[in-house]
Amino acid sequence: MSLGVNFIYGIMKVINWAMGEFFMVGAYVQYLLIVLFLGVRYWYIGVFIAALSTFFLGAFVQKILIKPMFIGIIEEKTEYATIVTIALAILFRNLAILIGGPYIYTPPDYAPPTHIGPLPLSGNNFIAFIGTIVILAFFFYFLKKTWIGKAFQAVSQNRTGVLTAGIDVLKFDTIAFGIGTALAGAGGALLAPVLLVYPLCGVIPTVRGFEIIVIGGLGSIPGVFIAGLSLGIAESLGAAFINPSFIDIYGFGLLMLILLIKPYGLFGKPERSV
Amino acid sequence: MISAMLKVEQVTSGYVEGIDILTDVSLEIGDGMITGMIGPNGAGKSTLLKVIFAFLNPRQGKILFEGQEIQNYLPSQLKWMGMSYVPQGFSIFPQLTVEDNLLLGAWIFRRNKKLLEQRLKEVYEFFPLLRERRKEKATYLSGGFLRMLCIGKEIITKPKLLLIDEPSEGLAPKIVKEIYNFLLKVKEQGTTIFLVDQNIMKALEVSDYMYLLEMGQIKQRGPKEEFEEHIREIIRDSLISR
Amino acid sequence: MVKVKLTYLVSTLFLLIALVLPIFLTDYWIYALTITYYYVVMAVTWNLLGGYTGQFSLSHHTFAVIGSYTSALLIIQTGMPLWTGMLSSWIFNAIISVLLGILCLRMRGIYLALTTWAFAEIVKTYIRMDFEFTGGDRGLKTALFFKTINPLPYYYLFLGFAVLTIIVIALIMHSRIGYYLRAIRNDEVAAQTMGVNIVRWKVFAFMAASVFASIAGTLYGHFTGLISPVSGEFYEMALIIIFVVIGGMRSQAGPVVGAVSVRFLAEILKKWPEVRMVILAAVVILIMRFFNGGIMEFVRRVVQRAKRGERREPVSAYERKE
Amino acid sequence: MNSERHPLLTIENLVKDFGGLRAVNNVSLNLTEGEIHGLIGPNGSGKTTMINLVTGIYKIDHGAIYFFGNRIDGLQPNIIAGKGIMRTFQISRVFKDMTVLENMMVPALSQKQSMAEARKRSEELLEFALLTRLKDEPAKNLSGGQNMLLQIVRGFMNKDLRLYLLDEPFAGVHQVIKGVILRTIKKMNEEKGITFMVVSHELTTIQYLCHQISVLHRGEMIAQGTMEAVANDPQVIDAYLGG
Repeated sequence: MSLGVNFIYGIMKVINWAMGEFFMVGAYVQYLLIVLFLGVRYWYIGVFIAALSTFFLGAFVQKILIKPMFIGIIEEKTEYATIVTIALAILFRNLAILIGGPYIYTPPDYAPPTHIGPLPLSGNNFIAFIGTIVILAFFFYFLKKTWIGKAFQAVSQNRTGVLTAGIDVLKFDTIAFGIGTALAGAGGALLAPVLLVYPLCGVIPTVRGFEIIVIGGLGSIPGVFIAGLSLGIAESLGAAFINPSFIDIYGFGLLMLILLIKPYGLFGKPERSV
Repeated sequence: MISAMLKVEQVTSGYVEGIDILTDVSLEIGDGMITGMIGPNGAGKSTLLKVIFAFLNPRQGKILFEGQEIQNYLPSQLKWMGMSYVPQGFSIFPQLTVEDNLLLGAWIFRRNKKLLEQRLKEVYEFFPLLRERRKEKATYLSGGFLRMLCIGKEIITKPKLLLIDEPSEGLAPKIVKEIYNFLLKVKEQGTTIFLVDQNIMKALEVSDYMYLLEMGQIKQRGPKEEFEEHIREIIRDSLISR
Repeated sequence: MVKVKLTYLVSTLFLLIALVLPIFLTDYWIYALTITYYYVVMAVTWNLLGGYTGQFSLSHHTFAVIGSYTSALLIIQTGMPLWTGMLSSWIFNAIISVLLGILCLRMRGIYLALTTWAFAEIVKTYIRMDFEFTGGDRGLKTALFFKTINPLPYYYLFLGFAVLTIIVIALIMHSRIGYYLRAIRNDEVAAQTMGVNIVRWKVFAFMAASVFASIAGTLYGHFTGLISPVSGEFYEMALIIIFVVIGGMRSQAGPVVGAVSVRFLAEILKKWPEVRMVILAAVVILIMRFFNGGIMEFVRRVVQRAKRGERREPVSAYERKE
Repeated sequence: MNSERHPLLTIENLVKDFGGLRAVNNVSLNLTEGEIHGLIGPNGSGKTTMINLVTGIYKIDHGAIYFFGNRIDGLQPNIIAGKGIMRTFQISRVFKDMTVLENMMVPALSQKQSMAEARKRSEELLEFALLTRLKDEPAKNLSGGQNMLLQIVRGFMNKDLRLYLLDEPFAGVHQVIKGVILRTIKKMNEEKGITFMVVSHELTTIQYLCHQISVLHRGEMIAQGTMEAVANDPQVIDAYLGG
């Protein structure tokens, strides 16, 4: 989830506040697929289709709303991007309520509860964990090895260099946005049985995602992992020593602390202003 | 007159509306030659290259590449038509390896594996030093190496016309000499070069035809010999131009 | 100048209507209008921060929540009289807003939004979790301001406060401070080289907006009689942004017009809350993308065209001059 | 006034590094009151960096800057502006959404001048710079040249203006506007004794306008003196040859 937001920011320097809603769309698509067509055994196909559908949704949104930012029509970029993506989030949320109703849908479990050694583990969490690893592995293979992956890295490192190489940057922005949303969609599909499917199911992951991104530093892919770890530690430490019920607050506290010291996050790169 | 590969006719352009960095500039780049352009900084040399390679659309005037009007084309289209551009500074990707940088330079024929292998081999012959360090990340290379990589990345597509902006900027004299020898070798392979440079001495050595651009207008033009004798006077005149 | 007289005329007219209105309205609509005035204050003050000074803060609603909770808790825990409770909560809020303002000084754009968002989430989560003290999700009963539940006195209280806020903000914007804030939004570095002490004025904008928000929050708390963490939700912040964007971001009347019209629309569509939100969100997107000025820009163009005839099509804030 | 003893501006072996690259290397320079000083040099020679150092936007690594004998390096830009040192930017940074008149008012108001007085002086200066008809136009609707003129004239609103640093005031500006800019600088220098430091590539204009010239090359001061002396200095020619 935070990988998706960071990937988009790396390429286009835009924060997508509606990421949670793509997560939710992914969850809904997955739920419908399993209940209507696939059945629980082929859940992985569902995840793939959910990712695909959020890819096209993301690409479509990028084309009409975000692309004009890069053709110079829009001047105050950050303000525009923030307001538009927030409005988008509300739009999707309420559409979901309209279509799916405010109810909570529980997709059947992907796998029966198993346990590793003494640890009892619900099937879904296990699947979700494995699924995330697979997606991440695929994403990194794609980024490091394939042509398009390398081109994406290039775009985030030197936009002029990409232009001279004859790569159509604007097309890549659309694809990048699509991939970012697809990552969120896949996350939604994977965690559907864990977080259940309802209009606001995207909110919690968004909160988590943003915490990790800001701590890790905007635009840096390695930052995501270290931040995820440090967040986990901060929360467990806080829960153990201070008060377990304030678990969320430690995440935010850490976030504000880091922003105070390094206003660009641990690994973020400051943009030179003058 | 040798057929001109690139013609620029009465181009006026600038970044900010109302400020024209180039006013009514016309020039030709002869086939198979190195055409140099010198002039004090801020005269608009880099802006001209950006206009030719469609980073910037001109307010007026036309640009003809092999007789075809290209001023409203996209950089990616120009690349297909066989034009490459080495911009000022570094147009490479620091976190990628040398080889990846070169491969990305050949983005337009990435599907044609055979041609790709062959062109990569050619660039390595051209810049043997790059082959040794091809697996290293570009960020660890020195200035001279990076410049070679920038040029390598653009000539891998064997362009008909190569635009180069300030190749010697920020490099030690010894390496500067090597860079200009490479330019001569690129010319021998049949690529026409349009060289924009602050380094007047080096540009004179290497170019066949010269232009002097000052405050957005062509002040003088002519074959190299004409420029060579009284270059020092040209500079002093431009310093105290009466 | 003609323009100034026009705005005085129109605003006094609206004020008269607002004063007379309650006589014709049912209690329900009076209640609804009072809430609207609360949102007018929130929109106008956020416009000072997010619109004029370019400090895109996402914790504006949080200061209202802190305002309402601090004063309620002070009164319940220490039994102090209503006024001292409210007053001390405002002072407490001013201090917090100055601290947060200093914290956000060096940040720009996205990072400022993220930090303020984090601050909002911290406050909301704290209130929800620490239920022995704050009553958590059950909410907290608060002392009523006028000891009656009839909305009429509150109507005039909120109307008065809204008018006061609009006037104060307008005074600020017309004074030299207004020039500093707009200069900071346009180009901080240039403003600094022109002698503007950007540190002082950025923190000032933050504090001013937040104090007003906290006052509004306290009044709201003592009006509804029950406050809950729901008002700390991100949804509330989004609502304020919707009011300002639809009304017209960088204009004085924009947020007021935006808040009133959107609240009115919301009341009509009371029965289908989701449809209402979908329409509002869609309208915001359309306005941002194609026609950035909101209602006030539209009004300004119509007035300009009427006054000057077809002299020149004024360019809205975002479209580039072709 | 203690300005007689101390020169207006003294810069002593100034150094500024940007991550390994030494942009300004041990530069010293003195400006006497009432002088128009030209600062020239090929690209990337550190001219703009010098202005940013004097006006406090960049912090200096070492060396010192004195204004009338007291140190100003390390002060915030707005404090330096208050002392009477203003500057313009290569790409003119006007307040886009504010009208031309409002742009003019900002520096005056930040010096605690009353609104009425600031408005009156703004109108006078706009009159002088032939910008009055654009008074109520938002700055973003102005042409590049007009914006540069506005940016320059705005600096004169600072009542105790003593030193004005102009960064490429003529680059690509239309002839008519360039004439107005030159006239304004000459008038302000002669009538109000304001000292100028002008950074530019346009050597003809520099020669016409400036009494003294300094030449920077790769962050070092390589020549100082009148235009004729500097132009015949072999080192300067080599610098321009790209040595």
